[in-house]
Amino acid sequence: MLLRHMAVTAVLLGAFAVFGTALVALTENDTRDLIAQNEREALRRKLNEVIPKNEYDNSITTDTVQVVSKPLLGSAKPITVYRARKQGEPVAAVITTVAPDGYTGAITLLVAVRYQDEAIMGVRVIHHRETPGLGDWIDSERSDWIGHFTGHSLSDPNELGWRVTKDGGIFDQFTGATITPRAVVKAVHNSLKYFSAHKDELFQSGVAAKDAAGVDHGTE
Amino acid sequence: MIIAIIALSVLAVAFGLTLGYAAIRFKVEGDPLVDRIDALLPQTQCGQCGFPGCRPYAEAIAGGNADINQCPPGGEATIMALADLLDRDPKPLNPENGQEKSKTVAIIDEMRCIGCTLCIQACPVDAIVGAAKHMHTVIAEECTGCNLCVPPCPVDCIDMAPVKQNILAWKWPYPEQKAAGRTT
Amino acid sequence: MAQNNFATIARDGLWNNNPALVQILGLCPLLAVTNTTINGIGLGVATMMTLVVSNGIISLIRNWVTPEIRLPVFVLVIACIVTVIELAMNAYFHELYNLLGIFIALIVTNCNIIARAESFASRNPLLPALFDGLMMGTGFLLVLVALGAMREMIGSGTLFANAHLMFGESARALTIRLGDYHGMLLAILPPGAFIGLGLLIALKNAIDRRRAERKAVPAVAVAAPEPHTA
Amino acid sequence: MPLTTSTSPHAKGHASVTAVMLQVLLALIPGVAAYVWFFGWGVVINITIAATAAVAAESAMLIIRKRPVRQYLGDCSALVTAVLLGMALPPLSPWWLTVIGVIFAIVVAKQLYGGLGFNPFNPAMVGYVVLLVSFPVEMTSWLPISTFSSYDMSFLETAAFIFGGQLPPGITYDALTEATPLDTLKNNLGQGNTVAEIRAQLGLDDVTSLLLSVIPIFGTIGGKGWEWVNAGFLLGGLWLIYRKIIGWQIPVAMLGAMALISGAFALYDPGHHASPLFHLFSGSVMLGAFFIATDPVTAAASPTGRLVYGAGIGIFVYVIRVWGGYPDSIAFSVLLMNMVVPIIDNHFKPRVFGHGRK
Amino acid sequence: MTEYVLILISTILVNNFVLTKFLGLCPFMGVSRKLETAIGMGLATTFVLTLSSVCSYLADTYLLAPLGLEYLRTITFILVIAAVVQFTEMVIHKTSPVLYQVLGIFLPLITTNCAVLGVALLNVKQEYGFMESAVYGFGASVGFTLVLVLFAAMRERITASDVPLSFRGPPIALITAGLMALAFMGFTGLIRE
Amino acid sequence: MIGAIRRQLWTFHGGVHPVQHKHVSTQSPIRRPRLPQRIVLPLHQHIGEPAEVVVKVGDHVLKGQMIAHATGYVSAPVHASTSGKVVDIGEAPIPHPSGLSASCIVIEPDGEDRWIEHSPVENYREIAPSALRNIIREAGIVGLGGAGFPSYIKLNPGHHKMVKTLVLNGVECEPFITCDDMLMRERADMIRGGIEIIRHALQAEECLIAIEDNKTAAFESMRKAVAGMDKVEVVQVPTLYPQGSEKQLVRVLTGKEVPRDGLCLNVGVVCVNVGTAAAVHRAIHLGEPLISRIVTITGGAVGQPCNLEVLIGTPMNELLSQCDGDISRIERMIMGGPMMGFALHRSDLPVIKTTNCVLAATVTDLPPARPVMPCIRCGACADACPVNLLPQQLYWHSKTKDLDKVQEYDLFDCIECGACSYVCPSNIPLVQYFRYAKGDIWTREREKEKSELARKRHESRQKRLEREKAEREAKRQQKKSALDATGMAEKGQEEAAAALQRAETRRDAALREAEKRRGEGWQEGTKDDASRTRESERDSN
Ligand SMILES: Cc1cc2nc3c(=O)[nH]c(=O)nc-3n(C[C@H](O)[C@H](O)[C@H](O)COP(=O)(O)O)c2cc1C
Ligand SMILES: Cc1cc2nc3c(=O)[nH]c(=O)nc-3n(C[C@H](O)[C@H](O)[C@H](O)COP(=O)(O)O)c2cc1C
Ligand SMILES: Cc1cc2nc3c(=O)[nH]c(=O)nc-3n(C[C@H](O)[C@H](O)[C@H](O)COP(=O)(O)O)c2cc1C
Ligand SMILES: Cc1cc2nc3c(=O)[nH]c(=O)nc-3n(C[C@H](O)[C@H](O)[C@H](O)CO)c2cc1C
Ligand code: SF4
Ligand code: SF4
Ligand code: SF4
Ligand code: SF4
Ligand code: FES
Repeated sequence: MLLRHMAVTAVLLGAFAVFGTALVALTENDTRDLIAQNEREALRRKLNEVIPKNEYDNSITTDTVQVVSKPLLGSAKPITVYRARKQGEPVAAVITTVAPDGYTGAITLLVAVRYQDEAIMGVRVIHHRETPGLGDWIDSERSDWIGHFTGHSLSDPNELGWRVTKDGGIFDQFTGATITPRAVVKAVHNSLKYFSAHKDELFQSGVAAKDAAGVDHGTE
Repeated sequence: MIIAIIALSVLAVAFGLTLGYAAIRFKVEGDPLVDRIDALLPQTQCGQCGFPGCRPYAEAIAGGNADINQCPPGGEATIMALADLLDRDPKPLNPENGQEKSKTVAIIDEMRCIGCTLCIQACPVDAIVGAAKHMHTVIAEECTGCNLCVPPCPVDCIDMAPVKQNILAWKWPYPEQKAAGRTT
Repeated sequence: MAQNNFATIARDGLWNNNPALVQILGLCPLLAVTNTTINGIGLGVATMMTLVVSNGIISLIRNWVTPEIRLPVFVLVIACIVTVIELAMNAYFHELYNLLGIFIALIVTNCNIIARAESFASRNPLLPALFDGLMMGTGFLLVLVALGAMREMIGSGTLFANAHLMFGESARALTIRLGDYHGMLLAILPPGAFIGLGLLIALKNAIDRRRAERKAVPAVAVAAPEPHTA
Repeated sequence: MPLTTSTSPHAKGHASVTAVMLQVLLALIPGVAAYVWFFGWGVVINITIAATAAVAAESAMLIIRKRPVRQYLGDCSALVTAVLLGMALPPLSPWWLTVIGVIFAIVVAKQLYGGLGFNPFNPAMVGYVVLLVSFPVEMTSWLPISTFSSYDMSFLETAAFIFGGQLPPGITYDALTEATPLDTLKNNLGQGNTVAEIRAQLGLDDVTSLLLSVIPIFGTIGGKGWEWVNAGFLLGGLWLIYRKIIGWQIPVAMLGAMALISGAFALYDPGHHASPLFHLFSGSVMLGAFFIATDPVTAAASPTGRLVYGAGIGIFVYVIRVWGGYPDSIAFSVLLMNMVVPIIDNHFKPRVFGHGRK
Repeated sequence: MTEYVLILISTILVNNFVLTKFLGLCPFMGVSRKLETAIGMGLATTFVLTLSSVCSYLADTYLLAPLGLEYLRTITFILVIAAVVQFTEMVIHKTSPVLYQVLGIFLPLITTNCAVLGVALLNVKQEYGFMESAVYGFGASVGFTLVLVLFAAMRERITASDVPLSFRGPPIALITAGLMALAFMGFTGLIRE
Repeated sequence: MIGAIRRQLWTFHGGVHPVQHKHVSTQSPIRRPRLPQRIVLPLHQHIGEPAEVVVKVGDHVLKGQMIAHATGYVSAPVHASTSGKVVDIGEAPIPHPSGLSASCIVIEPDGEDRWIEHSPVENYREIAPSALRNIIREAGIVGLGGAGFPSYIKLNPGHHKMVKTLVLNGVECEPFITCDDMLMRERADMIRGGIEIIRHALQAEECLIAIEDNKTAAFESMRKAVAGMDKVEVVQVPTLYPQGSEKQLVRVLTGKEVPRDGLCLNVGVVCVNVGTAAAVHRAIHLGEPLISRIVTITGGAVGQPCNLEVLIGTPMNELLSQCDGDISRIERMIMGGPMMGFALHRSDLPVIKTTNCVLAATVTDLPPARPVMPCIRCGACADACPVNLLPQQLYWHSKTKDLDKVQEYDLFDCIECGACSYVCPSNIPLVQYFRYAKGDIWTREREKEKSELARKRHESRQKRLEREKAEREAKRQQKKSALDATGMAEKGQEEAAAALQRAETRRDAALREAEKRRGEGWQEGTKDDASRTRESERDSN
């Protein structure tokens, strides 16, 4: 009795599982490529916000390298750098850097730096938890503040200029919120420093290297 | 895809086996809930709830086939107790079932009673005594005031009288709030 | 309990027994995604589709399942449907899918769906079951939209922001800005969700009471829901 | 000839709700006076706007709910709510900010629960927090104290700003406002400065440095006039305790808890933790301890329960101030402990006469 | 060790599952009329949630990931959860009839608690390891229990209040939950990730 | 106080200081009023079982004759308070908060006021305490401090319990009341006599006589009276309401707390009222049963407030008119004090054994209740409660009729002293809520028992019906087989079918009937007032 009952329930449940899974698996089969493509597209759209489409011709979403630099990139975890090339020549690197000292936590940024003159091509915030209405003006959907970085480089302005106005720099803070912009400015500045120090290594595809500062390069 | 199906069906079969086992092994007999609900009902056995007595109503509530607001003799107090037991929101007494009234007790006009025993058959708690062709009496302490004996009486000799107020049973009323200070 | 009267089913789903306003089920997605109207519509439609399909399937299989595996089977069925919908959304509305996050997967545990399966679909034939799913789903969707619109307008001063995620680029024009108003952030923050839904339900109660009073005018005023705290 | 009946006791003391509320308002006067002295007319205007809005909102709700307006308005509890909220807002808040806050406090936090006596959350603090999360910009811009400010606004100028958003010519909003001492402390600690450096940066104003020579503890502890405001509220609070309007348990437990924790941390690492005196005399601590945490409706009922409740508020204030995202947190702490009140009430009952001693 | 403490504080206070993440709301609203039942529900959920968080982590890492079947997560997780619930019920039934009396009726409800599936899915999303998943699940359920119990106690008090008729019951409960969420916003920034 | 060593006193939590109003009724000595036209003697003037009538209508009775005897352990007899004719035995209005009537014996005085033969005890020290107690019982003595508990029970410490202290309660903490005060001033020697007897009965080591410090005359008089007695001390206690409550008083005097559900006896104390002691003296030394007591007649509506020695059963309005009372000015008429007394529904009710005061209050004495506001949880009530309860929580839960919760907050420890209501700024009738809740709990317990009984009877009836049915079935089977045997099965089957048919129609009819009744019968009942008020409240919401 017990065994029979167990068998019946097991078979019933198993049957439903088989049918259900088959259905799901079929759907997955059909949508797999589309989803992968969607994901690539989405990433590319994001990247294109900081680096115009026509500037590069490589498969930027797959031409990546993972690096670690706690002091300059704000995170102890590996950080992805997307490499843009045109006809094989390095054009720019897009660094997913982290500003660890936002008001309510870390802010994740995309910083595109041109290879040639080490100037910024664009910056976007991709993740933040700053106070809505106060710190979230860094979001490009809320204001174009983040666009002001474009064109600046390590030398323009100089070291002292890479601050918010309140601290004597050239970047505005927002009314009632200084900490957030301060964190972002610092993170962008640091990304520039990182790029300038490692730009060649970054573009040596497939080469894993370790430098004195504990920077750990490696392809994915 | 085959892997997917195999993986999941294995999981499901294993699960089904356990459940089948559990279902037999841990069968719960009876429903203790019914007893607990029944204990909260006034046991008037009047049938106003739409069920033939309190216990059937309790079973209906436990089975999800009746709401908790159908017992007029129990009134607000019973509804609240049920809501509390079943963790539901209390609601007002369903007017279709009747209204909460003050307690009554049956009184047989002994002059008119013809001793037909119809009321004895109707009384759910055997609160009426008397032999055939002899006058009947209601044992007041045992009468629940359910009214079931009234309709069968062929000579209309049964009256429902309100339970008499006396000093020993008197209790302080719920404070009425002066209109202005009503805090409801 | 089987009511095969379609009008009743419709009235129940849309108003009298509305899943969100009366049964207070499926709250997680309801509150989590309604900071914009479009999110609400997206999740509402997904939920509705799941409800219809799951009600249908469960009504079909209702005579085969033994009681002890009823719940697991229902859950399994629902999970499969949701996964299919999830994959489809990921494929065709990718950005919306990303915005709604885990709440699409969580349709599986949307208490509405299992509740309808338990209390209606497993006791009724296919057609009423499908219709019930549709109506309950619509009722839920309407509340999602109402709450989403309310929160979005008060909270960020827009309506139908991100419409393009659902209806394509041409729909960008749908987005409405309420002038200079920048919004009272509370509405799009978690507390605003709870309070907003509370106000919606209160509004429904008030309407119901008003109607009941009208109906009851000639007779003695019939009991409006009187709490036990007389 | 039937006589009128009533239930015992037939005699009645003289206490009334109105009298209680009026005494609370009276006790606020020293604090408010200090506030106006240091922060200008904005405070008065805020309170006036708040009071008007509160009376209007309360009357409207009472009419909708068909309650006797005169009687309930006469209890003056709405005024207390309004005054406390009006005082908690930055002195240059635009009028609509105050109005929205008051409406939220009276309508949602109080009347939807049934009005006086039924609200589980402190209405004024609900109003304040709603504003804080909804309009962070407006809510975080404080005036420096008038003696320290670059520009002293007159009554009319203040009113013009509050009602019309017009600043006196040549003055910018940013120049008028600045972070509160708590804010400054928090931000600077975040940047790695030590307490001593920050205090040097805060500086002393004329009045306080004068007084500093007389009463040595004042002037540098809470920063720029704040300690005077706090001292005013402390005075009013002590009077309330003396009048038995409030019990001593909540203020003592709250201030005690804050002093203990901040003392421990200040001893452990004085470089990065401000002294207990700073914590007790900055922000709205005294207002909170004597007037807000003690709101009888939303506080715990029993004496021991009140000790727990007060201590809870003190702990939350310190934790959020030091590690949280908000520079001051009386409002949040009070609301958080309001949530715990029913549980506290269930667990802390006084020992009833004749019951075994625990 | 610190990271576990941080996860705990984060899940219990800062990112409370119910009040900021919107998970597990139906039981939060449905089983909070009475304090005792709320405590029972909280205990049951804590147990199941922690266990299923771990189990679904195991299923994901050792079954789905190696086979490349990530898309079956939802289905697998819900099956695992159902199994865990059933298993818990069996164990409790066998070992402690008293506890079963208290928790028994709540167990089936937990299967459809979003929080349980939510934890499993969030573990994957946040790439948590074994211990982290366990702590995350535990913290989440403690956070759930905490607010559930506080909420139930408040609701008991509110039932006695003179709430306007249209607001009686769910509306005022939701508003109360909203004000609780508001109070919990005070914890914002306590943990900086 | 001169020379007296100040005794250490303890305190209890809370308490209030209501305005006293005592001096007005202590200006003149105790008087005797005129013999009334009618004497109404309720059978139930005490705690416990009502007494049982032993006379008939038309009987002539003498003053002090027992006319109703005690039934059961906790009960007390009733005596005729004057000589005359029994004219009625039946329901009559009595002083009770309900305003209801109860069984009474009505006597028409013959004007002679002739005593039954007195049989005083010559030397009480020579008779056994139990015999002494029996005399006290037969004399109908109950506590005169307010509760009316038969005193002889209190004088029986039981086998194991030792009584260390006898406390004489002369505290009289209620405003307006001065009957004990006057008694102590004028009849201290009677109290002394009572003390001796009670001490003897209890074998108590010491005796403390507690008097509040606002009654200095009584204090001095008592000190003089007990001077020279061994281990008897008159103790002055600070004025504080409700210090007269025995548990609080025992705490103040001895520092001991009577445990919950316990009696003073548990801490070795017995507490009696000074009036009770005087009554004991009279019973033993003079052989007079309890037929009169001292009653304070006071209040703004009384021209000459005073204390009267009143025959039990005298209508109160007659007393008022003898003190220049103006009934038309009475706003509320209260038996007892303004804190614990209850309002009377009419002015012609008889004085009973527990009537210590008739307060004919005008609007200025007791202003009408102010409108009730919501509780602001200010805790003033908890601060005032002498039992250290949380009245605000008790109120909250009694208001919602959460009977389990009120008991968790120790409702039954409340002594209904009214201190909480007195201080409440919101004018909430707290005590009434507590009384209501207590009554509700008792009623529900009674109902529970009743419904349990009904269930049992229903079940046994159900079983009986089933058994009968089974028996009938068995009989039918028997018959059938008998028929079968004789080849008449067909007819039997027909018969059975017909019977079944009949049964079915009957059942259908019954069901229809039930249906019909549900449709109409139940709704015609008139709505009672409670539901009507509830509805009107609903409307205005
Ligand atoms: C509720 C609240 C939220 C805040 N959120 C932020 C924020 O998101 N970003 C930020 O930079 N500062 C935030 N702040 C900090 C203050 O506004 C702080 O005073 C400011 O950043 C530094 O002040 P300053 O601009 O006067 O130097 C917040 C403060 C409060 C009270
Ligand atoms: C049910 C009941 C039983 C009592 N039993 C005794 C007893 O056995 N012995 C005794 O000395 N007093 C007994 N008492 C008397 C009480 O101690 C007390 O004196 C009396 O109730 C009047 O006190 P009060 O006016 O403070 O309420 C009893 C009282 C009640 C109500
Ligand atoms: C609140 C309260 C106040 C009381 N005040 C007095 C009082 O002032 N004088 C008094 O004799 N008894 C007073 N009693 C009654 C005493 O508790 C106690 O029953 C009485 O002294 C016992 O004596 P008896 O049995 O001789 O009446 C009071 C009781 C209560 C509950
Ligand atoms: C000592 C005391 C403190 C009070 N504090 C507050 C307060 O902090 N916030 C508030 O809205 N009302 C306060 N009130 C007023 C009133 O109690 C409050 O509005 C109630 O919560 C309304 O039900 C206070 C009243 C008193 C007597
Ligand atoms: S209405 Fe109530 S009392 Fe009557 S039978 Fe039904 S449950 Fe019993
Ligand atoms: S006597 Fe009549 S009213 Fe009373 S229980 Fe029996 S049937 Fe019901
Ligand atoms: S004194 Fe009155 S208002 Fe104050 S807590 Fe007690 S019951 Fe409430
Ligand atoms: S009546 Fe009861 S609750 Fe009120 S003070 Fe007296 S003992 Fe305490
Ligand atoms: S929808 Fe989340 S628990 Fe119901």
